[in-house]
Amino acid sequence: MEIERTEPASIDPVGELFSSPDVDAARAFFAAKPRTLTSKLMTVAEAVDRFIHDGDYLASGGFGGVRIATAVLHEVVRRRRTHLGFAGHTATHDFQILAAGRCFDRCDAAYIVGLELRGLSPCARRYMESGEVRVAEWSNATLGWRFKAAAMGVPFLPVRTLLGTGTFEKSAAKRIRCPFTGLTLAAVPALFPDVGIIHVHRADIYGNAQVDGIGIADWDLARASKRLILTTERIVSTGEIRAEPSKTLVPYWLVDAVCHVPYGSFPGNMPYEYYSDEAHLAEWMEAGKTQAALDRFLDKYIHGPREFAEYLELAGGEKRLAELREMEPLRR
Amino acid sequence: MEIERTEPASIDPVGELFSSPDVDAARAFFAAKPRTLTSKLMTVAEAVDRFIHDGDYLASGGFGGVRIATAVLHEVVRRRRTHLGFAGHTATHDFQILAAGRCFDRCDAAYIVGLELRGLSPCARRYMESGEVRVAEWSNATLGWRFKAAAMGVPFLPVRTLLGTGTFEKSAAKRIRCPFTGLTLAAVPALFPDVGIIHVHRADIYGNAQVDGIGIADWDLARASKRLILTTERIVSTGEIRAEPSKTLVPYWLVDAVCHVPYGSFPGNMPYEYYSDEAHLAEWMEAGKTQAALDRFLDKYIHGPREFAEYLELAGGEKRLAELREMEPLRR
Amino acid sequence: MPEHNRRYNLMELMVTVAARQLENGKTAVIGTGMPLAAAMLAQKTRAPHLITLFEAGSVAPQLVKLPLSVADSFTQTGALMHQTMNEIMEACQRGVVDYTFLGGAQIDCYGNLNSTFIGGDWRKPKVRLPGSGGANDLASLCWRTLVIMPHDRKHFVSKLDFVTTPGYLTGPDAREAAGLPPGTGPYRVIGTLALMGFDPESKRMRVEALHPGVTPEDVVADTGFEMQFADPLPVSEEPTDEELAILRNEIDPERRIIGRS
Amino acid sequence: MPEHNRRYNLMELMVTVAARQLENGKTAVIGTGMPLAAAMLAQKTRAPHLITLFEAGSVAPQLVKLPLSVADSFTQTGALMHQTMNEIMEACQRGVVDYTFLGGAQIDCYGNLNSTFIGGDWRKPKVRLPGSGGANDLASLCWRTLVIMPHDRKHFVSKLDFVTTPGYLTGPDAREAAGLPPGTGPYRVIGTLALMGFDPESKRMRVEALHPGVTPEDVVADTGFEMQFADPLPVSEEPTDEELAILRNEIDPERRIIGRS
Repeated sequence: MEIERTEPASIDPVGELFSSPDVDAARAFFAAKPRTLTSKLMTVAEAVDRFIHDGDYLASGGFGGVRIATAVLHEVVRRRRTHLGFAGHTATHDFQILAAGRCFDRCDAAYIVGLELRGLSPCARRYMESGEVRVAEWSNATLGWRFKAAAMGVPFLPVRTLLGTGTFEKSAAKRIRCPFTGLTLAAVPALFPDVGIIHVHRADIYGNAQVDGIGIADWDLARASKRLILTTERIVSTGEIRAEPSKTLVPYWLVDAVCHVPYGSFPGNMPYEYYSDEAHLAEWMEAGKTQAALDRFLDKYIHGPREFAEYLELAGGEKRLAELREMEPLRR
Repeated sequence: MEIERTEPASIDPVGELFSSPDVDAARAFFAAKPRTLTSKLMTVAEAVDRFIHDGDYLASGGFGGVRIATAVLHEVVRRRRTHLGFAGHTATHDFQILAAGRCFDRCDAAYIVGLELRGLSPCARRYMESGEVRVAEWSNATLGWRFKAAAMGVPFLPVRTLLGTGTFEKSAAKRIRCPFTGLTLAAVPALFPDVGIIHVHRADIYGNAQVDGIGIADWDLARASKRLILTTERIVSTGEIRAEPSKTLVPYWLVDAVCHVPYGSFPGNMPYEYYSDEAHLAEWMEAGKTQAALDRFLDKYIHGPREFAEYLELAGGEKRLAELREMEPLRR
Repeated sequence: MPEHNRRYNLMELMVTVAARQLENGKTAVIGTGMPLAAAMLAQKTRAPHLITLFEAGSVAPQLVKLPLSVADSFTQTGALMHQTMNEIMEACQRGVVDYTFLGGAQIDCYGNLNSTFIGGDWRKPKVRLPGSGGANDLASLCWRTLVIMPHDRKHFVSKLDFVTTPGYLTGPDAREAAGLPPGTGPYRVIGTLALMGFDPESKRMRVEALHPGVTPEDVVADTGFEMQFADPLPVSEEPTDEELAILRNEIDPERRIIGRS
Repeated sequence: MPEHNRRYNLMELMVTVAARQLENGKTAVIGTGMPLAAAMLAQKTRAPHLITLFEAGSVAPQLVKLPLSVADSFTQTGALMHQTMNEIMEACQRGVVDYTFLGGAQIDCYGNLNSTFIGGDWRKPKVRLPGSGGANDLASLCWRTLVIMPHDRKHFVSKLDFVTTPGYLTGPDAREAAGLPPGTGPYRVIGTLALMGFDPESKRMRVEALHPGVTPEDVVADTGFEMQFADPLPVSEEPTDEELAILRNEIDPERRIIGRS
């Protein structure tokens, strides 16, 4: 049998860089960002209106179907935001929602299109196979480290992954040599999203926010993002935050909007609160199979409801939510 | 008046690199380190005997006079360990103890000799002014980032400090150019201490350990260290660790020794437990003024006692410790 | 596909064979699905202190049920530590993680994996897949990579449509030349026909054991590259009744994994 | 040293003048001693929402008493967040921290600081000092650096024994040329004789206000480099009775800082 060798990716990366790693520009932005103690409590509609604009580069916290800011994602689709950039970092249901709305046209892809064990999202696949979306390939770690570089305020971080692969070749990383050891490393550029959206367990009205359970990439994503929208299961007093300072994800001066959205990660899992709604996610996947079905589905669940609570009602309401609470293994 | 300009540090750094940033050698070490679930409970004497050898490079957790592993430091002096390397990161009373014992002969200096508001340590000054100790200059952030580089498994991190100063010139950092932005950055090499010592609030017998309050550099220091000795206020069950997984500093497979040392940070502060003993620290500083007084002091407090509990007794015993608990503002 | 004993199905065999590759007292970053079922089976049989890590941040949980996501609540129950994804990946980069266990859409003779796209070209693929996820990182950084995949010519190909994740790249020394940490690479491939490893010299895939009832000719027929064979060539040990009982009753009572056969 | 009003001492004046440099609604990494006393006074007077950070990891505590260490329990009371030192430094590097407030053993006309050694040479110094600590980092990365120091020829020197911490280095554009973030640098120096700033063009130190009873000649006599003077040159506002009462009764009842005069 003839052996055809897989060619090594020895050429330099050709992937596009969708955002600038200019740390001095980011510093200037952060210098000007107000740090006054004011209430940032607002509706999701107001937050999206004020802080997410066509063309912005968006990053979504949590892990695709776990602790995601669904209400913000729905609002972005409802308001038909377009030409967004998107950080496809551990992106599953969040990606599917924005793909259904055709909201982004460029994407840093680490994990996209799939919903892990649940299979591939038909509507996300269709959009990504249309050729309408410019893509650069990354990996979960390298996209996470790009947030970390930004959070650290350095223009790049050296890493030991990507090297030798097609993923490297289609990324915007660079090959560098370690000045101490001579090792070949990949340099990954800082990623400063224009907007980050994160769903948290509790926050006060100023934006001091806490999360329970694993952190995924949110610590760095929150700090890398120029503007930060939080949705929260509960609004608490600042005293409650101060009582457990090791649980704090962000202090108030990093936050632009605080939106009170109980069950805000639905149909995703919210650890310690409620499990994912697999039936509703299956409905999503099914609806995505044809554009017509998807349009009806979006009309029903996203464009129809005036706010997230109406969507929850349509998707099963209190009865279903109680079941999901019951299914949550970490519930208190 | 004639103006004499301070010369810029435009030349390349000339400071010595006291440890290798060879990440592949570190990987090989970590690969071979056992990860079996076994009790690591032992006395401080046994831990020092087994894991701290003459010539090793040592890093001490906490912040000089806050949450320090005093018992291990005393044992290192008592056993007259010599030719150690030392990470002078936020080093105050820990540095003074090892300087009194003349235990190290090379030092990465970020903060040494001083005890913050309490002034300079006479015995530490005398040792550092003797010319017997080889020094490289760093800063708290760059030495912290050197631990972080090691914890991340990369041979260096790019940073934006040190540049332009004598501290840079006397460090072992290097000047590099960002491959994305062209910015001039300092590259700081990974620092893998041979041994790290950290005092924690609670640990189980396997080494799962938790800390309350600020983290200082311990998260990275614990991971950077090839061998890790913990002293702990309390031994708890593994169940207690699993009940609060966000508080865990290290899982058991990073740890080599767990030593049960109540009041182990004395005379330093242990947040949530007891405040620093300023009178005893003043006694230390006073004793350090002459070598004769220091020798008597060391004989009394370090060489005399067979174990840490005896030292605590000599330094005021339960009565004094109760007072220090009373002074602690975070006590529960 | 060859006929199998009715006592167990192919998925059950694969999970069992996979579980036996994982050692007690070692660390492993595990993906959802069959890898996780295998890790749970290993913990409940010969490797009670196999330490599982999840790329989203959970460390050494007490697993009570198969999670659907590497981030979901079922990865976090009774964990020793709740970390971040970067911290997990950095532990791998530091050399503290012994195993990782991945899937993929295509594999080649050097254990390189594709999970990015199939058909068409990268800019306009016929089938867009998730991309690397954590696979590129984990296979670059963990000491030993295990892969689990159906064995046919769609999956075992002579040339990947895209090299998402590094195996031995183009052969001996290629990983090191690219800058990947020395001493790492693919270790085992668990398929529907056989257990495979890699020749230490050529770094090419070779069958280490045939599943019961499978012949070398079956493997050759279903492989898109020239497969090598160890000599002697044992037969994979069948799942024991105990393993099957644990798998069916404790690990996957809903038959999410083992019901796919 | 010039004679002062008996209503307050020099330490009290310096702390009060320093407190007025800090703005409400801004972030500041604060060192122990006079900087911290000043930050606490600012919080209790015109800047209640001055956000204090401590390099060891505490964020926005509710300060109840002067800490003795930037890491001790008194920096951690009622904090919004308990972080690590690297995370604090990274916030500075990212550009989120407006002020830092430092001391030092020597300062030159460009605001460069020495806290490494005095006399002898680096390998065998006459007086070994702590080194940078966090000073080099904070003065490199925070937007505005404040320095507080006794004013005499021992401290205000024409040439530092060692450049531990960057001011404007050798003058205009030197920080940027070295690679330090643009727009940063020394902002105010609070001394025992005067409040000083830096000429925006030459980046050289200049007196912005003289403390009560001090003449320009006093400053010149006690400065080792050619000091510049703003025009007009106001007199530092004296501490109010309210400020003094807060300082003495609430912030430093043990007279650790204000008792040093």
